[in-house]
Parts: sequence; structure tokens; C-alpha cells
Amino acid sequence: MLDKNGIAKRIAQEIEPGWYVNLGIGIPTLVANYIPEGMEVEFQSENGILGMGPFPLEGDEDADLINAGKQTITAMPGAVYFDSATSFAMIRGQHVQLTVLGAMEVAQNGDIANWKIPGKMVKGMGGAMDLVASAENIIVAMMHTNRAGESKILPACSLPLTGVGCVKRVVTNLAVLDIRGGAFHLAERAPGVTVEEIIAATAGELIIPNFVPEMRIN
Amino acid sequence: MLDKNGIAKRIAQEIEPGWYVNLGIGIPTLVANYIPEGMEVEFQSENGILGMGPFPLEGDEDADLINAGKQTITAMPGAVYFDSATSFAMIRGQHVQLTVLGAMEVAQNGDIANWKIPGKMVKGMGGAMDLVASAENIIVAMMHTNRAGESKILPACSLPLTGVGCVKRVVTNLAVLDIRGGAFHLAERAPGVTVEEIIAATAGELIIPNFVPEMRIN
Amino acid sequence: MAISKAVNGSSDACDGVKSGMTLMLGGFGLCGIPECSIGELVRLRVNDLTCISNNAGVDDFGLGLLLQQRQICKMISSYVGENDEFERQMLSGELEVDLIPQGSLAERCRAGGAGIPAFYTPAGYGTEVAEGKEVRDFDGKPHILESALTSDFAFVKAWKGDTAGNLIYKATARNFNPMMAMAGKITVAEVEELVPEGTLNPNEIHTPGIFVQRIFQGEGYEKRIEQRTVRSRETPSNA
Amino acid sequence: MAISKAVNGSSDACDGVKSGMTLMLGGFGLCGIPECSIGELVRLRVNDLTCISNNAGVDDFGLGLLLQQRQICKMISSYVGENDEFERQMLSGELEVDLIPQGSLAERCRAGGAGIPAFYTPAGYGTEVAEGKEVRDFDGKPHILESALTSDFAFVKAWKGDTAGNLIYKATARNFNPMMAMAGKITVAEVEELVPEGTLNPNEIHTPGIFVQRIFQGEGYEKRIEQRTVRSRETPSNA
Repeated sequence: MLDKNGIAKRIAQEIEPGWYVNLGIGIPTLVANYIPEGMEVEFQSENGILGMGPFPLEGDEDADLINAGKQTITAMPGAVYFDSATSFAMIRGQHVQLTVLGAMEVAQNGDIANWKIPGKMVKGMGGAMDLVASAENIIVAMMHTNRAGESKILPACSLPLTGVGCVKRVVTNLAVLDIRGGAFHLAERAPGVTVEEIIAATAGELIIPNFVPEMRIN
Repeated sequence: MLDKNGIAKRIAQEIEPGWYVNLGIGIPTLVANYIPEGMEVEFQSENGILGMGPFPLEGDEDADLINAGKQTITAMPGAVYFDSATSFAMIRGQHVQLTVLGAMEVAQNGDIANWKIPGKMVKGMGGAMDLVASAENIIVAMMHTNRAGESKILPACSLPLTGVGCVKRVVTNLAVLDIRGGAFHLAERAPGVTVEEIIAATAGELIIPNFVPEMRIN
Repeated sequence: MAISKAVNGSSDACDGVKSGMTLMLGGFGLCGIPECSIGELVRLRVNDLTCISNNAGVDDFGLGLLLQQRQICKMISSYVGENDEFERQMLSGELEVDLIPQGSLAERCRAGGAGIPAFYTPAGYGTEVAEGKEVRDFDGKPHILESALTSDFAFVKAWKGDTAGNLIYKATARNFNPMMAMAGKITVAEVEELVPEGTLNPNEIHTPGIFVQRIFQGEGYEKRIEQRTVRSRETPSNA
Repeated sequence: MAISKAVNGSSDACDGVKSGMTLMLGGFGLCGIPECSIGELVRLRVNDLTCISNNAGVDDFGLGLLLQQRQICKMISSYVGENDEFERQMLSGELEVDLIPQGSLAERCRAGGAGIPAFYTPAGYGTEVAEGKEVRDFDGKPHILESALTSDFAFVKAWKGDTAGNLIYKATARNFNPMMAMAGKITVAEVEELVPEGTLNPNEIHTPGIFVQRIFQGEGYEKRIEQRTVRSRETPSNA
């Protein structure tokens, strides 16, 4: 089973040289830590920076330089700042090659819900609706089940949607799942996790090939 | 009768402190020459400058600094450069208080034609259609008649329109005309010009008050 | 000569703000918010405000200060976490909230300033956000029609500004400020440093002065950090 | 690390340009035009091109060079005066011309780059430009629906650029370049000075490198002036 850093490590393997990548809040943010040194990749944060770098050294924090999670960050060489309209022009205009974001629920038709629990929690969608409606390549990073042990990999979302039919791949603590043809396809098992455990934790329709390889996490 | 500089001088009197003004090619460009020293007015040129200054001194021309008429210019203190989308955001968003432009024809309903003579001359509308569709306050600067002596102040435009019902005031070599209620209203005579001469040169419906003052041009 | 927009301070800058008005306020989280103008709005005790702002501050800073005083009746935002008082007022129905995708919010403000009454975007299609909105396919993909936003006043914060109203923002404190500056009927800019016209390089200005009606140099900026994340100086990291 | 977009020169930069393609070319008049890329397009002898450019150059410079060689079959522009060969080809029917209000042209390019398929504008209502287009009233004022423009290649010219593709334009040579950079499937930027990543101030960049696929340092810029207007050094003027 993977921890959050393990999920981030696995997702980092999906990233190709030359890609601009938008990382959401939470697990997705950790992905930046596992990009090989020297690989040409730039991270976009929708509040207005391309070329986001690591957290600043103690004492170097700048209140004017944050990411979309409101964390203090740094800028890499070649970075650029811009306004929110330009930022979403990049996103909506499909100039960003990969979006990684968290979710409360993912459905087998590719729907995603991650912004609202009616009557209980309403934080807002932030940039997530623009991201999922626009990106060609969306990976969801999340735990396979919620704290009550219920599956978040569902036949249909029960919560208000963030986007429809947009998620292509889900990486969880248990598995890599691809979404196509209205079903989840089990692509990889997390180290030490059995197919049976994944089946037990998955509520949506899950198609299992004859051989399910174990993830390779360095 | 006014010459082109006279028309520009008269229009300059219309400009109030604190206004941003867009001046078209030709006679309108001359208006900038007659703004009182120290008056807070800024000229916008739609190719991307606010705070346009006079022509450069000989030898100071910069190919990268021109106005919408492709003339070399200078920038005043407080000037700013921007792209064409931002420039027309200013215009369309009605942040510019006055537009002065030339015309081939003006009609008594406020229509204007200034971009095309079918089969003969097609230079294009440039920014004129955006300007006349957006501006609250449009003054046309032109000669009252064409080279053949025919009136350009008409019951209806014969040429393809640039904009509909948008012109509020026309300043010509002969007169100042206001447009309201579907007619031209004679507001001022050019120095030495009689009401009869203006009537003779005007094809559109012209309403003449009992007293028509002569323009005061300093 | 350039049109001077300089006023003495937040009090003059906020002259004319009335209860019931719609205000835009720049900033993302607490980054790039118009601290001094918000302070003045608290002092003015204006209420029934509709505030358009990406976020709603935290409980005791930013727009949270106006929420504490119950001065806001409606928020138009994209993300309002990090604020318990906000969540309480919203869930209890005291506060009306219109949540909008962040990119649509930015573009709607820009459209308001640019004289574009409406545009199509794919964001929000198939969700609550699309309810009651026109849907149209372009290239086989469904989009929804979103309308322009404008405001009676827009309050923005820049790093440097000149008396002609030209603004330069710093780093990610730019965020929503440029679009809101465009969309305010009266735009008030507060800056950390106000310089005479002609001091800023005209090639480096982010917001042209034409969009700004009043400008003043703010005082006592706190510039609070929401999530102070750092690397230890001892452990090297390639993160 | 940043993604390098640097290529050796105009030949590499134009690799893949084919006859029949749609191209965008930045510039206003002869100001800020991609001189080196235009030269390469002439050398490549590609034809049946649809060119989106505010103007069409003059007879012997800028896009006029492509018109001379009959490489262009269609122009999408706002103003095409100053070019006799252009007018001849247009009036004879050899060249198809789509004239668009300048603001609509700029906004349509931006929309193409920003993933906005269509928007409403008042420009052109009641004129030839509105023929065949949807008309809708907003706040009692009629607007027409305009669609986004994109291109196979966009050629832009900047003053300085870095290897990450970030661009800074100079003065009014900016004009259409930033929007066209956004709207090209492949955007080629030529710059007067190409510097290593990290050299430009990230706060002063006009076009973020994400919009640029290839960048090179141009050579032999002529930067021709269309209307050389000057004041005499002897006669003082307040003009």
C-alpha cells in the first residue's frame, strides 16, 4: 500500500520532458518532489506563476510569492508571473499538458466531485472546474477509500460534480485505474496489494486483466 | 472657412481635463497640437500607447514607437504601452472619453461610413468599427463636401457603414453640427461662413436655430 | 500632461462608497489584498455589500474583517475555505454566496472591463454552475454562456504605482488585481510605493492608468502569510 | 528546470510549415513584424497560405514580400492600405480578403489562445461585418457573436526573449504579438536578443514561455519606418 508520497512518486512517472503541469492542493503538490533532476518540466500554479520552485529557505519567505494552496514558494530560473485571466487562458486554452488533482469521488464514466458536501462543507471549486473542463490529460490523486472505509471509486458520483467525463486515470494508495468505456480498468497494483483487496475497496465497475503488474516505485 | 488645422483647433475646445482621447488618422491627429499647455489630457493610440507625445526630434525616431497612423511619435511622462487586446478593452469598455475620427459620409441618423468604396477602394476599417460601436462621445472631423463639391452630410449613407446611429457631433470646414432626433442641428458657423453657404453644402435635413453663433477660434 | 489620480489616503479614496454597493477586491487568499481599503471599509461601517473577491480572507484578516462586522450580504467567489465565520454565516443562511469557477471569475471581470457582455467557456458544464445558463456546442464540446461582471468600486493593491495611475504588481500578488482594476466603475488602487508620473518604465506597467480613478500610498502593510512553508537551511533538498 | 524552446535560426524555426496552412503574423504596419520568419517563408516557397495579420505590409516589405510571390490566397486583416499590389490582387479576385474590426481581430486571437470559442462584441453591428452572425441585445444594446481564431503556426517578434520562451516586447512593437503567440498551435518567436533562462525578471515578461514552442535570435533587422514624422530641432513645439 502506498502512502501519500508513494502516490506522488507514481504520478511523477507519468510526466514527460517538455510538459507544463498543474498540481492541485494536497497529494498533487508532492509530485513536484519526485521529478528527476535536470528534467525539463515546469509547474504552473493557477494563482499566477509558471516555473514554481521548492519552498523557500527559512527566513526567505515572501508574502507576495505563494502557490494556489497559499503556501510560500520560490521561482525557478525561467519563471514568469501573470494575472489570473492569463493563467486560466493557459489552462482553458490547453497549453498545460497535465493536470493532477485530488477528489472526493470519481465515477466510472470519468465524472469527478471534489468541491462541495451539501449542507456540510462548501469550500468552493477554486480553479478545479476550469481545469477539469479544459485539460486533455487529467490524473486524480487520492486515497481509494474515505476515513469510514467507503470506496471513493464509484458507479456514479453522489456529490455535486466538478466536471463530467473528464478523468482518464486515477492513482490511489492501492492501484492505478484507467477510465474508458464507462468502467475502471485495473492497470497496476500498489506494492504488496492484492487484486482482491482492490476489488473489495472499489464500488464502481472494475475490469481486471489477466495479469495486473505491481507498480515500480523507486 | 476653416482649414484642417482650424477644424482641429475647434475640436480641441471640446476636450475637458481628465479625459482620455482617441484621435483617428488625418485631421483628428492634428487635434493634439491645440491642447492648452498643462491640461491633464492623455491621448490613446489603438496600436498600444496611452500618453502619446509629439513627433520625435530629428534623429530620435524609433521604429518601435509609432501611432495608429504608422507615424513615429514619442511618449509623454506617465505613458504606458500595451497590447492590442488591452487597447480595445479600453475602447470597448468605454474607458476612453472621446473619439475623434474622419469620415467619408455622415447621415442625419448618426450613421457613419469611412472604410470602403465598393469596387474601388478597400483599405479596411482598422479600429474604427470598434471605436464607433463603443464610444459614448464621438466627434467626426471632416470637410463638409468632397473634392467634387458634393455634400458628405447626408440624409442616409450610400457607402458601407462603419457604425449605426453613433455620431453625436460633426465639425467641418464650414460648421459645427449636432445630430439628434434624426436630423442635423446647426450649432456654429465657421468664421466668415454664412448660414446659406452651409445650407447649400448640406444634403441631409438641417435644422437651423434663430441665432447661429460664429465659432470662436483663438 | 498625464491625468493625476493621486489622493491623500484611504479615506479620500473610499469617498462615495455606500451601503448596498457591489465591490470588487483583488487578491488571492491574503496575497495582494487591498489591506488599507478594507480597513477603511470597516471604519465606514457600510453594509449590505456584495463583494466580488476570489476568496473571503481568514477569520481575523482580509475580508474576514468585514464578515465579522456583518457588512457583507453576498459574496461572489471561487474558494472560501480557511474562514470559519464565513462558513457559519453561509450555512446559517445569513450570507448569500455565489461560487464561480476561478477562471470564469477572472474572465468575467476582464470581460466587464473590456466591454464584452458575455462569452462561452467549458468550465462548469454539467455541474451546478451551469444551472439556468445557456449551453452551446463548439467543435462538438459543450460550453456555457457566462456574463460580464462589473462593480461600483474596485479595490486593488499594487507594489508600485505612479500618479497617473499606472500599476506594477509584485510576483503572485498580481492575481485578480488587473482584471478588477478594469471592471470597477471607480477603481481605487493602493500601492506600497507611489512615485511621480514618468518614473515607471512604460514598458513594464501591468495596469495602465486609464483603468484607475484614484491611487494612494498605503501604510502599515501587514502582508500576512497564510501557509508559511519553508525548507530547513540544514537539509539540502531538490524539491 | 525550464523547458528550452531555443532553435538555431529561422530555418529550424519554420520546419513543418506547409502550403495551405493558416499562419498568424504579429505586427502593426511594419512595427513589430517577424522579419526573419517572413524571409524564411519566402525562401520556403510555401503557398496557398491564409495569413492572419492586422496589416499586409507594404509592396516590398513585410507581408508584401509574400504577396509579391503570390504565396497568400487569403488575408484576414483589419487594414490593408499602403499596399498597391495587395489592392490589385484583391480587386482582381486573385486574393480573398476577410476584413475584421481591429479590436475584434485582437480579441478573437486572444480567445483562440484562451479556450474561449466565442464572445459578444458591439463592434460591427449594423455593418457588413455582422452579416451572417448572431445578433443579441445585452443591456438594450445590440452585439454580434464573434468566434475564436487559431492558426497552424504563429510568428511573433519580440525585443528580448529567454530560452524558456518568455518574451518582452518594446514599446508599440508589442501590438498583436502577445495574442497571436497564444493562438498558434506552434508559435515561433524571433527576438533581437536571446538570453539564458533566469536572465529576465519574471515580473517584467509580457508573453509567458508556455505560449512559445520555438525561439531564435533574428539577424539583420531592418525595422523599416512607414511614416517618418519628426520635429525640427530648431523650431520648439508644444505639439
